[in-house]
Amino acid sequence: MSDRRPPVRTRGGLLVAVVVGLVLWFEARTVAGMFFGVTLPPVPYMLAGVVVVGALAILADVTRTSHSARS
Amino acid sequence: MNGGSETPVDTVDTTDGEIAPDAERSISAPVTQEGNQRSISYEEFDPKGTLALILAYLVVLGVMWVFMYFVEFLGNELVVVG
Amino acid sequence: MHIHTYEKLWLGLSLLLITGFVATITYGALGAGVEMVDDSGETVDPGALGEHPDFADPGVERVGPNEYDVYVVAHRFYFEPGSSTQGFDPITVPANSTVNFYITSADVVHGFGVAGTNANTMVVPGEVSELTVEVGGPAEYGIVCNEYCGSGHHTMEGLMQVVPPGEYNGTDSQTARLGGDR
Amino acid sequence: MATEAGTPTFANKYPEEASIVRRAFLVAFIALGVGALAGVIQALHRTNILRIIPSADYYTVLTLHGVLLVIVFTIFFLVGVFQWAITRSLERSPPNITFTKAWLGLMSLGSVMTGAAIVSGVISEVDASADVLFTFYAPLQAHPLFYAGLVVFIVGTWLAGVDWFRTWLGWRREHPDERIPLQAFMVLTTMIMWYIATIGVAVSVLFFLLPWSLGFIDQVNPLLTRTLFWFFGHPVVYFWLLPAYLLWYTVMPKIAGGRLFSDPLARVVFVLFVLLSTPVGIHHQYMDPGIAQGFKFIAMTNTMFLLLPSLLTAFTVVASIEHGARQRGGTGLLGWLRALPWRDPAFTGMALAGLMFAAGGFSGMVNAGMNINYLVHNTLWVPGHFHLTVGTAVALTFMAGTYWLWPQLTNRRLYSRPIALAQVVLWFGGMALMSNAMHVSGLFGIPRRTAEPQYQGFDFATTFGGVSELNIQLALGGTLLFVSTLLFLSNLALSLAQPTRSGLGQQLPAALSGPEDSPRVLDNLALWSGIAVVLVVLAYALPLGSIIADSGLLGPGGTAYPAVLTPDSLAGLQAVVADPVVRALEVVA
Repeated sequence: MSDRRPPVRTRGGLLVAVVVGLVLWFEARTVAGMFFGVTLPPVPYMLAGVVVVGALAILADVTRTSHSARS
Repeated sequence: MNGGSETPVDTVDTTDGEIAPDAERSISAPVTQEGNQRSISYEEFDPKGTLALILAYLVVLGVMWVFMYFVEFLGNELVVVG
Repeated sequence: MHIHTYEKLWLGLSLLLITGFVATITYGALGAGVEMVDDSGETVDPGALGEHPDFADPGVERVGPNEYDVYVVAHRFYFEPGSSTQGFDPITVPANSTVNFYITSADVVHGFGVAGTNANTMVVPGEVSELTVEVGGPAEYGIVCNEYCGSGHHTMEGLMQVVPPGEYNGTDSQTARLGGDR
Repeated sequence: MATEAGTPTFANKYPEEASIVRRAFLVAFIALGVGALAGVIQALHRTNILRIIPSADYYTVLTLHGVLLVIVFTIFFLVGVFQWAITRSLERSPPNITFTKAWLGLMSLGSVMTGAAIVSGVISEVDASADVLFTFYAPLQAHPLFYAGLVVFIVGTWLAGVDWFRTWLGWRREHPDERIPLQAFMVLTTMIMWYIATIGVAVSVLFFLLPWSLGFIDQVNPLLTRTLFWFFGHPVVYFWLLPAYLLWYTVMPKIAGGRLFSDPLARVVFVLFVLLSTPVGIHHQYMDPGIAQGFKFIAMTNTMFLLLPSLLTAFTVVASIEHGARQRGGTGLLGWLRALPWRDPAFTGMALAGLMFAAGGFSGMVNAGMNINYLVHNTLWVPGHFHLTVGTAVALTFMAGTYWLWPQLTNRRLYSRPIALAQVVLWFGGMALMSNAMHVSGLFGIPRRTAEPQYQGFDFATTFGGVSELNIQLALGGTLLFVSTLLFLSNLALSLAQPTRSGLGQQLPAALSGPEDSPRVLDNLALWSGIAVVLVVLAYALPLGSIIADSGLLGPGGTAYPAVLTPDSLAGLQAVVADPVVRALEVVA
């Protein structure tokens, strides 16, 4: 019954990349705070992270799909 | 295994070194997942990416250690002397 | 034994890292002079602290020109002295002095941590934890019991005040008054 | 070989053994669910976000969380994985399956006894409690049922080891000249470590704590029983970790599309764990009075050398994955990372677990550093550390491994692979939040194991952010982890309703550099056991001797808290403890 769905291209790999990227972004804030004593406001900082990591993810997705379309 | 010739060839799990390029897909992998494209032997494989990653890890460890020990710990209040 | 060159390199670097860690700790012990809480303290009967010369009436006393002994008994769920929110004196010492803590427990295992500082020790019944610290300028620190000691563990707190030397009016020990070196 | 119908599964080849593994996993997952519920209650309680229990009961919940997750969940999962690994790698059934069922039964009985003693702490009608946390430091005293259950449980694990050693001895008679297959080697070395490690807790419980809780002796030496606990308490963390290493070394390369880089180094790593896991326990007692600084320093150097097998593992496992990525077409110095099967929850779960272990490794190095322990001892830093190690490297690897193993144990596909992927990623994100908050809070001096770290007389000083922000991080992370656990458990439960099908079996590829590249002495288990025992004696004889000389075998005095035992509850004890034991023995016979 696992064959009940037609194979669809999923973006699970991209999800993993986005979450790992966000976690690294988040830890960078801790490094800034502990190493350099800079307190970055959490909510705007994380929103900026979502924008940056999201943009990178979209870029990566576009290059991947255009690449596979060519091949 | 001391001498491959002693290994019975008809048993399932002892087919050393003969993994086909299209090796069996993981049972938990999505059905659309691409298979292997080639087979790389021990001789032709240098894990240079691994070396790069692990050297980066080593640098991070060193920097973090120095920070934790000399700044956070030895720079902390109430110096313990005995 | 067959090992890849990169892996040999990593093995060497790992050993170097480990040696570096051990060297840092050794520097901390010998160079920076950080000594561990150890077995130098006496053993006491936790049920008979009332008969102990120092723990029967614990507190701060001056034992040298700029050196103070602090005897603390940890109980479920207060420090005597220390737990100022429960009617005991806070631990008060003058600034820029050497403070020797002698801490024991009247009942179970406790912790004694001066919050946010390096002064931190286990308090085990029957054992006396000896901990010497150099205090800096005037400040106020919280003290927490940082080892679980029972259902009221989270209420077990204390206060340590580092006051300007002029404001300190504690007791001197007999030996200090006689100019002795305890 | 794989045919059109696919490879037969473990369940096809060894139906009785597969049933044992499934049962062990079932107990593990029940413990995981209850333990995770306790965890989210704590995360919300101590941060003062939501308090649904009185603070005095926090410690009962904490005891439950600790014991269920690091004893029941991890060790039941371990016996399941090890039973699978020894059977498949030796291609051999246990000598007597009834014996196998008996040790699993004993372990279950012990867990129920200990669990009952803990839970009775919040039931006011029952005159018993075990609010002693996972470390049960005397003179805090639990109901005898707590200690007795622990004994029964550990005896069960000892018999499991006997079972696996007998299986191996049978195999060796038929294959006298062959190297021990890698998975069997890992199982056997781990069990040698476990036998040595459990001596400490067995002596502590059987000779001191259990007789004391039953009223046969009046007092115990708190420092001695504490030291004996940590004799066991550090190697037990490798008992959690080594099944995860087994999966990383033998299953993860396959899932990544590659092969294990080096079988010889895998063997070296496990031998190092046998040798060095136990003579390090005193590093949990850096802040203890009554132990000389020299002994602490020896424990510290041993601990630092124990980093070596984990650092070697990092290289070997990542190299095996890189091999897979390059076979899958990956190129470049780091570009191969993109060629990895990130949509496979089993792979991603294990990879993220490994990534977090790298971070947890760092905080572990700090914990190991003797005098820097003044900074972090008993602060929230420490739970921050072990939620990265046992709470992620181990737990997430177990969950990811389950996604790969479960179909082979049940002949049913996983209900949903995308949910599984979301689950492992959620765990990673939740743990990043929670453990980051815990580490930072610890550096600000906020203590662990505390229901209300909000004090009346002072506030914690923070150098950045603030306590309330850290609390939000911690609570949010804990909630995400709980949701992740629920996703895992419900995905598995729904998988049980999938139709059975054939051909779900999987083979494990041989290593790139096989056992023939290593000296045979690595397989000399008696030699390594002997050296390990000598090292333990060297590390522990003098500290234990000096503790006994200073404060006596039974301590300098003091009483038990709380004294739970009344004549009535002693009579009740016989009904609760003795009868199930008799019944269990009847089952065995």
